[in-house]
Amino acid sequence: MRAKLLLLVSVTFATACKPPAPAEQLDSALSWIGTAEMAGAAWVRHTTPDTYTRQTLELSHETLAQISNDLLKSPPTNADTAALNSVLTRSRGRIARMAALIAAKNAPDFARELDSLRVDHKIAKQSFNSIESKQ
Amino acid sequence: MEWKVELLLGTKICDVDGEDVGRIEELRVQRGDKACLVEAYLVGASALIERLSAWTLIRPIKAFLGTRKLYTIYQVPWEDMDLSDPHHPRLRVAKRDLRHAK
Amino acid sequence: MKKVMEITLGIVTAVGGFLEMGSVATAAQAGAAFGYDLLWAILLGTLCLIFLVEMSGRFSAVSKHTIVDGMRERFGFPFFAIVLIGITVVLFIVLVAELAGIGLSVQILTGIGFPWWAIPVSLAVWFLMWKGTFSLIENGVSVLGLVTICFIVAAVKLHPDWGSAAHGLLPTFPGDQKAKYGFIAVSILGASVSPHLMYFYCSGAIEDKWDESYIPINRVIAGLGMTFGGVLSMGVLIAAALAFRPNGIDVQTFEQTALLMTTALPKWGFFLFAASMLFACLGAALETSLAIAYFFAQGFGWNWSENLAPSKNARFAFTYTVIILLAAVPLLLGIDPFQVTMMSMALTSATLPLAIVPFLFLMNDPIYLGKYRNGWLSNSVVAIVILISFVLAVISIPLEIIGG
Amino acid sequence: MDLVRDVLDKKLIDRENCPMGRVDGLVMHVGERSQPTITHIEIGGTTPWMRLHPAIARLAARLARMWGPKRGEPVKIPWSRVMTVGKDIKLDVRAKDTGALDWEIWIARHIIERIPGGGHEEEE
Repeated sequence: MRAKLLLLVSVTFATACKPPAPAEQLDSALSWIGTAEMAGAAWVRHTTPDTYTRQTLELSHETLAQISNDLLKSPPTNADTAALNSVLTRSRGRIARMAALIAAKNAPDFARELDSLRVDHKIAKQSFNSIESKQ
Repeated sequence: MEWKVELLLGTKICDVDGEDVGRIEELRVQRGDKACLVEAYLVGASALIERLSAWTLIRPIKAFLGTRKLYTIYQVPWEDMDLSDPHHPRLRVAKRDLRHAK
Repeated sequence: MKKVMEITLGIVTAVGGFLEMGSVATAAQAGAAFGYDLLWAILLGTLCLIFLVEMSGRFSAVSKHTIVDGMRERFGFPFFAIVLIGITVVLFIVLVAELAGIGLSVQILTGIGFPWWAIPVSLAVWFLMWKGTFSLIENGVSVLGLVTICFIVAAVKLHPDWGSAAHGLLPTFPGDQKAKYGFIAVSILGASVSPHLMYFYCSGAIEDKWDESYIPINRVIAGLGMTFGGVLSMGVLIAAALAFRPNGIDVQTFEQTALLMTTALPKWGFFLFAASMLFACLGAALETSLAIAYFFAQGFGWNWSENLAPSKNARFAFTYTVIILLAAVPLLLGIDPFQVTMMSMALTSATLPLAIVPFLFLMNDPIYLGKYRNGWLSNSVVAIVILISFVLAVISIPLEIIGG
Repeated sequence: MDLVRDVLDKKLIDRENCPMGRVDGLVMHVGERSQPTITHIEIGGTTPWMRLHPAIARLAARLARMWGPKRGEPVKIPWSRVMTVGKDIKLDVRAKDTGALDWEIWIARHIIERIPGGGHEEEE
């Protein structure tokens, strides 16, 4: 718990002292959605321990929350803020549910959430790419 | 009088006319049975290279750069060095009378 | 026969001890962010390391001095003091990164956060130093480190496109993210050309009582051992390029890195990663703290040997005890281990001239080495790589800090 | 023989090959008209720090008075004790009697021996 809190603090600190460009933020968001997806896929194949997977999903969730916060504060120009917000919120919710499903050892539901997350990942990628190409 | 050898290193030397000669970099000594006698002081930039035993590294670089400048290295016999003030050692002779060490 | 054994053991040690927190973190980040593009940095760093390790072994075998002995004797106390401070600071940060690596490996296995492991981990490292002998540290831990070969297996199983990988061995100019590219390149160079390896290796040659007959053995060990080690690093980079890049994952944490082999080796990938990092970082933590203690002891002329009881070389034992305990403090404060690792590797690059330039002087010294002194090839390879890493470091570290 | 290259900063070992520090300083006697001679080798104390800066030497002296074996003065070995000058410098002394190992012994007794498994410094 403390480790994560401190990591969060350091991430906050890092983001506080140097505001990254929106394009970097978008890449970072995609990176963490990808991380959650990869960790989830590994867990579905029974290759990673429960605790590690849950913690990694929680870490993705928290970092994504931080990134979306920053993104909404200073949204990239030419961006559909509402669409951006909706895809980020949706993936975040899925990741949080996945973390909870691990605790409940509910593999079938977990797999379904993971599939939806994959779809969201693709959508997010497309919309982010179009934002970046417009800039 | 007692002086510290290690603090003497790098001290600037002036000749009898006050002209700048270089820095003391090395002491050449003769080991006797009882005592260790200081024979000469090596002064100048090349004396530092001598002390670092770095000629094998410096010479090719010098040749590569094509510098023909002869770096100074004077061998000052002990009689010619006035160490009564260790912070400002002076030569008892003029710079032009100094011998270049090989 | 004895020589064959010695060579085998030496290579095993070199391979098992090659990877550490820094090389894995930098290679994984490079692969994830730039694909194969940064393979050249590993190649260049490894090439330089081969020369440096060969040189330090030869220096010890011929002169019966360690590098630090020579540095103090030739350049005097004032210069030695400057190098001592610089190297100690950098090695200390590296040690913090290695201890964090051990802690994080245990964290992903147990789920208990790494700050909780700071004290147990540093005590364990200290205990191995306190009780262990040099050969236990050198051979025992390195044999365990052989598990890192799994990175190559993982890379091969992901079916890399060898042609484009070969392209990566030649430096390319980055399209975008130039600052990041430069910073990772510098960190890779720092992680490959780790000076602590030189200090550790040449002290080992003294502890093992090498003489001139060891020069050919030394050459084989340095050449083959470091080459295999470099291939391990490349394995990490290639695996990261294939596992992370398609998912758009930019590796920023250890938790992400842990997923490196979950696709290539589904059954064991995760646990192999944890075990690899555990042993690799343990070995590196021991080597780094020994290197710091050697630096002090040799520079000041104290008694030193990892084979003696601590009270027989009290100041030596005291130095590593203090250093290891101090290194636990930043971990307790919960530093970001990944950032510390990247920074420590970049700083290593920046301080390379401080460690290597005096060493080059020593390697050309006819008094120490006689006819065994360096040829122009060794001199130029090392000088050029050091110059490249220094220039890159001076440009890219400020850019990274400002936030390029 | 070149004093700085061949003697200064070299490692010192005693009669029994026990390391006893490095040549941190050399004392030279300079007469009015007589040839200067090297009289002593200095080990430890403020001598090495003086080579960096006098202020650092003062700080080192103050710290040494607060902590440790309370030995402020550097160890002085007369030049006549020098046996051989080679890879190391061999002295015709017993390291423990000179005071050069005061810190080593102090740390062994006060710190290392109190930690389990540290062993004992006196054992031969």
